Amino acid sequence: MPGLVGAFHELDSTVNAIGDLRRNKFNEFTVYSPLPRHELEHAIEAPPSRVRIFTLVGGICGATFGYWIAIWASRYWPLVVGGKAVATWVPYTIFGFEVMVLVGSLSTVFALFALSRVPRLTMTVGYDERFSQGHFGIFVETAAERAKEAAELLKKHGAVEVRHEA
Amino acid sequence: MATATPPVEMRPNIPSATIRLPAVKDYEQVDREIIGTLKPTLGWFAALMTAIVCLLIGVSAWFYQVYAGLGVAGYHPPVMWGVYIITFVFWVGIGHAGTLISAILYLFRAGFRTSIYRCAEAMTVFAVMTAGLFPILHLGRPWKFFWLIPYPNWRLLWPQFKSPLVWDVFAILTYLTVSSTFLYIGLIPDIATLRDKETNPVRKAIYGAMSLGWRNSDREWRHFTRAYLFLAAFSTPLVLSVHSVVSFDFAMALTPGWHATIFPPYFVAGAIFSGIGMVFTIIIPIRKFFNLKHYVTLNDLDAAAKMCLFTSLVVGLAYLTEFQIAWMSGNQFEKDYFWNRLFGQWAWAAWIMLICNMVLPLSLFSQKLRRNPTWLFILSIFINIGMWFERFVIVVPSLSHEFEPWQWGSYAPTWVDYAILLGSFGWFFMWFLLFIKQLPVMAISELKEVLPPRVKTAGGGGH
Amino acid sequence: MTQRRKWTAIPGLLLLAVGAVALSAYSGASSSQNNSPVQPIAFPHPLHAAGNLNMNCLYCHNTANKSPDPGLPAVSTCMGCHLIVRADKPEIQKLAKYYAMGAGTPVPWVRIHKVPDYVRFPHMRHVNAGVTCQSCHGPVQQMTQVYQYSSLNMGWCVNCHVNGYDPREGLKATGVVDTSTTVTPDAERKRARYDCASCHY
Amino acid sequence: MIDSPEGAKPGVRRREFLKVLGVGAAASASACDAFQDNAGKLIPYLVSPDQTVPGVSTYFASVCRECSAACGIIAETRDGRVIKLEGNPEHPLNHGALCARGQSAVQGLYNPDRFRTPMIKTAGAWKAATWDEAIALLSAKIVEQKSKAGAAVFLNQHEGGSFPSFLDSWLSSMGMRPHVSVDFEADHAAIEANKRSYGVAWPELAFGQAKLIVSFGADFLDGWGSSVQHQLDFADARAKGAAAPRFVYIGARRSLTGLNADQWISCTPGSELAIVNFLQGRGTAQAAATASGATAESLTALAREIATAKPSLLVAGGRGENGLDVALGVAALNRSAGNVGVTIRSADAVLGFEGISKQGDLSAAVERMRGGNVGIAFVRGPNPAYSMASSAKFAEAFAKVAFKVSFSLYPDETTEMCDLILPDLHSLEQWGDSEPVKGTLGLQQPAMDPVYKGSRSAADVLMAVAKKDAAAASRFPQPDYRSWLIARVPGNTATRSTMFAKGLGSGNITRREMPAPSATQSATAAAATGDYFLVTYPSPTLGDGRGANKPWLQELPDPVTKVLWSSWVELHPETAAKLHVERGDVLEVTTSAGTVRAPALPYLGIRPDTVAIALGQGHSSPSQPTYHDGKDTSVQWGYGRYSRSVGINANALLSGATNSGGGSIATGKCSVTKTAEKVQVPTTEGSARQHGRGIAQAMHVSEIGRPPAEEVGHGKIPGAASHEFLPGLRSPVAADAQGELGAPSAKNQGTQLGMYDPNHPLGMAKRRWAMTVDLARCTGCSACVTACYAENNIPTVGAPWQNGVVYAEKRPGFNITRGREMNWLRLERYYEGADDGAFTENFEARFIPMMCQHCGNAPCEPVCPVFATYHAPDGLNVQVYNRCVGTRYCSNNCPYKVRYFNWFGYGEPDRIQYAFPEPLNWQLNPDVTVRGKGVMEKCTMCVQRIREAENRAALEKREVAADEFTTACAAACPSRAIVFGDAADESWTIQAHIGSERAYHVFEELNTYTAVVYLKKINHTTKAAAAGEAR
Repeated sequence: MPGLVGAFHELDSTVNAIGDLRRNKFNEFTVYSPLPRHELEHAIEAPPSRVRIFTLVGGICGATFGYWIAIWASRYWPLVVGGKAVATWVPYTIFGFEVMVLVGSLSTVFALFALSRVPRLTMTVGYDERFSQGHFGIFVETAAERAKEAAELLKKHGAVEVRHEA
Repeated sequence: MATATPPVEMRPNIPSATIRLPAVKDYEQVDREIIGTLKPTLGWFAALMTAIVCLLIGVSAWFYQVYAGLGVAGYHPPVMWGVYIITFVFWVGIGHAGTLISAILYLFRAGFRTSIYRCAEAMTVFAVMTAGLFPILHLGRPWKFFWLIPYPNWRLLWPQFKSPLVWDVFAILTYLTVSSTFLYIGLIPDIATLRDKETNPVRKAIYGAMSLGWRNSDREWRHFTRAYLFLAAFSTPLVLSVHSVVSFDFAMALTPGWHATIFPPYFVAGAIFSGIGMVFTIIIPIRKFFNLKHYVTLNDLDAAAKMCLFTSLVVGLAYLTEFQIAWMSGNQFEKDYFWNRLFGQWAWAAWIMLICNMVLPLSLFSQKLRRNPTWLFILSIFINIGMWFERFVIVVPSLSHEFEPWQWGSYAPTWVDYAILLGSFGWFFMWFLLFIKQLPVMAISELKEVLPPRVKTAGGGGH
Repeated sequence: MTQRRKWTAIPGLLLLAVGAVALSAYSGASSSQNNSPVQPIAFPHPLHAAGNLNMNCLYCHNTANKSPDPGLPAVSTCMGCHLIVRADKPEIQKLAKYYAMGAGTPVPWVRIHKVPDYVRFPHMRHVNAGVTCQSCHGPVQQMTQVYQYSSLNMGWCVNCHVNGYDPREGLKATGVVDTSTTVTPDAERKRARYDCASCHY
Repeated sequence: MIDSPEGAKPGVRRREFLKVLGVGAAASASACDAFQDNAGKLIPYLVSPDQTVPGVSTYFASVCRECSAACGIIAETRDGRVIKLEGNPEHPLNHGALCARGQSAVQGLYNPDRFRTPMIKTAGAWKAATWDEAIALLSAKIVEQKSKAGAAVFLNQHEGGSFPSFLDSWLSSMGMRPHVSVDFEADHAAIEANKRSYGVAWPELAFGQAKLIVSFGADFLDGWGSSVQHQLDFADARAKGAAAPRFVYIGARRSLTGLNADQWISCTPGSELAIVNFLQGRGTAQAAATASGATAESLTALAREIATAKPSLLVAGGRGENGLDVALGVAALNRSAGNVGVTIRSADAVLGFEGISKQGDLSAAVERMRGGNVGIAFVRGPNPAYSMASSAKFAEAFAKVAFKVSFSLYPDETTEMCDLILPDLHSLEQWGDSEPVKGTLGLQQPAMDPVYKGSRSAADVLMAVAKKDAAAASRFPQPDYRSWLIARVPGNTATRSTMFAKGLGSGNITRREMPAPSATQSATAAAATGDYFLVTYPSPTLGDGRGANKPWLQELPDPVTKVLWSSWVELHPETAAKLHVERGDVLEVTTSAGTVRAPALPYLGIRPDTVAIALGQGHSSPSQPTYHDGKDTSVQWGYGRYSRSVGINANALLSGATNSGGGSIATGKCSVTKTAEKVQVPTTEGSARQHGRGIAQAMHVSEIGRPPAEEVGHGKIPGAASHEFLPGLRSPVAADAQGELGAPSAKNQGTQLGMYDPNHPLGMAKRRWAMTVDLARCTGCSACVTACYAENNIPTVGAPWQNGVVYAEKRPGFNITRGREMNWLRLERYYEGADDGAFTENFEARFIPMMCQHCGNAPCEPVCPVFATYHAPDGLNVQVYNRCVGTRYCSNNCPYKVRYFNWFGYGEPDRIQYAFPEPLNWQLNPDVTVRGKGVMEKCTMCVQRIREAENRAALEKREVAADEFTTACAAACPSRAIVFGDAADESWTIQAHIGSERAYHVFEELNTYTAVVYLKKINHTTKAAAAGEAR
């Protein structure tokens, strides 16, 4: 879908531009920024990230697996060592914990990748290298007929450059 | 049509980061200066070569040991563990400070963390990589090490999950995985920056692949901040757990001098202490040679030095407590052993440990010294030595002086032990040196967070 | 959007890799299984152990029921018959040659079934327990050239020790036809010690 | 020149079979090489030999020839190879026990340095020869020397039985004079005194009958006479508790025997006579005290004790100048005390000591040789060039002989000087006989075909030579010595066949009539000078040096000093302080006869005015002065690779003078100077003190039967046995060592516990193997240690070439100085008393064999990451070599430190550290895995014997019977101190011991529930001594 991208120099103007866009029913847009800024998040009013659910589930699975493998393997061939019980839950807590951390954090990473769609093979439209350095950017996906209006809007808020993306 | 947008407060992103980087003006400067450090220099190259040579020495010594048998090392029953286990614990310990700084301080929003955490974190990963080698190369039959990993096999046998060594396997592997993931995730946005500033197409492609096509989009940042937070939250307990588990290797045995409940906290404190020592050893030269003094400010060093002092006090307390416990235990074996530690065969090692780890760090009570990089560097070297000897004092004297007087013995490492010890440093610094010239030694995006953002008009708003 | 499909490619590959690793974990078969070296004398087991001769294994491997070591027939045992029988056949003449050179070398048979040196396998315990030779060595009576029938790896041993040896299966292995499809009751299965020190010392 | 060992007589072809299969299965067996030699060859018999089932042991009864006593042995052979020696239970002397030296005979048999073929020296160079050449040469020389035949010398290692008379008749047939029957270990003075006083060379000493034992420097536990017999009887006596005899030892140095005494009366060497005189009522105690350096009180007390305690047993060793007088005096004391016939029985004398030639005869022969009119000399067995006092100048005299023939098996010093070597067969390969006691015949029969076809029985060779000469031939009609011998054996074929089976028969051997003893030289002792007394003594492990080429004996710590692979100079700590000498400082000891340099070793049990050096080490060769490098395949002169250049030869210090008893004098005066050099003395000793840890516990005889006084506070000994429970044997047949889950009442039985359930159908947990060690019996002789090496394929690691490859220091015992000895069963020797190192007679030595305790709560088990060590249902703590990855954590966590690690590939033939160079590996026990590099190993309680017994029982469709078998250490123990058995079955003997009031566990407070129970030593110290001595 075609659209246009505006590069901003200042944070506040970006924020204002976002606000204006949404008020003018431009809802299909992506904001680029070299660093995470709460101002932007507030302006966009995006739903909270769902990463935490993955983390929780991963953690729980991990803990269970940790305990399970230790206990199951011990009982699989019950050999007595040092007169201790064959399956002892106290030391096995270590496995519960370690595997919880392992699987939990890995699933968090997986969530991050899955939700934010990385790794991706191609650079997408509407991105500009400046956005990883000093500039903020807004990519508005819009039909050709409203493109002009959007461009106006971005410029008004002091976009240093507005470019049309095919 | 005037618009009523909420005024944007122009403060740095990290609330508690009251400290500022006065000498750093804007985002572009950060990019310029940090990425500027990546240009290889002759000195760097020389250092790298030295590291690799050390590594090769260690590797060849190890091959020789595998061929001829563990007897070529200085083992002297009953001292069945020696330099390798000592060095293992030493490196694991080093790792901890990195995670502490990058994870715990992140949760606490400690500002001085920003400039040093990337180095510290890399140090963690490489230290754990180094430590991970030792349990394998101290084995009598290293080619069988995989028997410690639970996997289905046709012997129908599994590891013995009650053994602290298996706990180690899990702890170390988890720690390695999580900390390296943590490091990499934090790196992604910076690699994206490198990618975008890079002109050489090949390097650009590599950076592109490594950045996984990161775009700094709002959606990415939204999940990123979350994920990073949770990873930090996961790493935090690891800092405490990993070295506790390592300490179980000793605490779970009934050897006099090992069999003590104080070990886990004592080891964790020691680990962080040694880690911070190593951070100084690394960061101080970097800020000097990379001209990053205005990023790693004296305030930062001061703050880190305070942590160092604190952990040193904890460790010192632990030392004294051990003696007090032995003294009051009424357990003859313990008493004999601790007497032997201080005044016996191994007194020299014990005193090195006490002086380097307990006495010298007390100097950090003086703010002047805390803000004196040269002193911090010298001190950090002493701390590294002292902490190595702490592990020596734990491992060797205990084993050489156990229950059975008839089997009391001595211990003297051979050139093989020393070569492999040297090799471990070569291995560590090889990775670290490679790191600092390929990837930014400071978190670009986070440094930007410390800076006040550029704004059109104070109070904001359109016109 | 197009990006999404492109994006899913990489995780997909990762999953495949994991699957491959998991599979390879189960590849435990022993390297020596089925190896079938050529023997100095092409001794035809089918001729002796089956057919109208149908000799008992213990006739030649005569210590299998009283020693850990099954024993090999002394060359004199062979010559007991072959002084006369088939004395003209080339293989027999080879044998005769070995026998003839009195101080000379006995037949250097190539070893096929060998457990590692740290494993004790007392043949007599198994034979006297009624385990048929074929249950481990396979249908030797049909092998023109003997090969290693079982994997001889530890899991293979332990399976029988723990789950028990089924006499009827053992008989089937010897070639006895057993058409009944009923499973052997658990009580009839012969179990053995599965304590490590029963074999490793 | 060394051809691959093989060669069986035509007919029985055992060797081919086992050479391949046997070595393939045993030698290359190691925990590491899993399927590596999969393509081994299987070699069948050509003609299957009688009575041999492959894989099953065959036993041959025979006679031990390691010392003159000639105990009975049973050789266990597997597939035609001897793999283990044990005592013959029916033999009147050793009743089934066997000392360390006897055990090691197999390493003499399989010694890699044995001669493979006859060898002829031409122009100073040795070259291998065929037997025909050799025998032709010999008979030629004999003819050539006919004129001087009368002067010919034949030196034969003394042995009882028929051979001496055979030899004499051969010699006479050649017109030569009777042979000299040499035994350098024999105590000639004692023998002479015995002959004069009791009419026999060696009466039976009935320690069991005595109420008091007094030894005047007679070390009857370390090789003096028939020591196994002595030890059996002595241990029985001492085990009687309250009724046991007190034992007083008089001498300048506490030998192993001395350390077993309750009281030590120290006197200067040679002054025993003064004491004896006083005891006989001649002279006052004071006079005796001043003369001997002992205290008058102790002497008067002794006199009183001898007077009251009847019967007593007084024995005297006569190695001093006045040895004979001492021995005669003591004999007189015995007679007056009425001991003769009661505790000293001439009736069942040990006949092995009859017919030993006097030292005088030997010196006479040497002088004849020096005279230069000896044309031909033979040596069979003895090694005078090494064993004679250097001032006897044997070498130069021997060199004067025109033609010298050696029948030695090994390249020893004397043989190196000879012109012709006719390698004899080892005693385990050839026929012979002995008469241990009157009326009993011991048959020595070959247990296997000769290891090298190149060696031949000396007797057969002599007969072959005789047959070349018509006159002599008529005297030897028989084809070979065997038939000559059998012809003499009384009885018919039936009795003989039983005799072959048991190795024993009844009958007498007509002994050779001894030639008239030649007049003993007047002691050529130069006036003894020097400020210290010197005592030399034959090493309890190496004897007069014969043992030095056997790695087991080199690796066996000296029972007293615990030094191995080395020589040392014993001196008292006080003396050491005076000379500013520390352990390891090399001392130069000089006498009028010569000088030696050896490291100092402070030892509590020696008078401050005396230094002592053990004989047996210091074999050397002019042609090969340095250590063997582990690879050289040429002849290893200097008595073989294991002994050459190790330590020093103390014979260099002796005057060569003989005492009136006809024995060479082993004492004298010397001067000691410190040199700058310092070396590390290889020893297995860490700290010689218990530090109050109650490892080796003892109780005073007066405490027997009294409930142990409740010690409180600091008096409490850690590990003092509590008698609330059956010690250590709450069988850990379940998930907890206390065995609750194992009890029949236990819940969830057979579910999660599986094999640990005592009611499990397979009954794996039915038994609880355990062991008791009675410290009242243990004398510290260390026979068990060698037995363990022999049974379990334990590598010896002390050889100079056996340490690392690159940095390594080629020094004997280097690995030992690094604490890497592999003794699964070690004998610890702790001192009690004399803490300040000042000289005192009142210190005690406690010996305790320490092996894996097979704990119920084993600390080693839970730390192993791979189940390489775990608890077997039958109570064993199992070490699975092939599962071990070598973390060594188990050893760190073992309080008893009884786990040993393979630092090098001691079991891997292709490595320089290989401990069993061909053909030593023929001895390897096929039932025990040879451990490879990098794995942990330890005492298994001879699990292979347990399995073998179970297999046998299963074969015979029965249960294992009580006391049906035992471990190697228990079987060998000449004190019968070790008892092995099933603690879960009342019918086993061990039950009785476990219940003893003396029972305790080492480190019981660690809650390890060991399966090894020790019984406290019993001290018979007098109150006075007890006061001075720490508990």
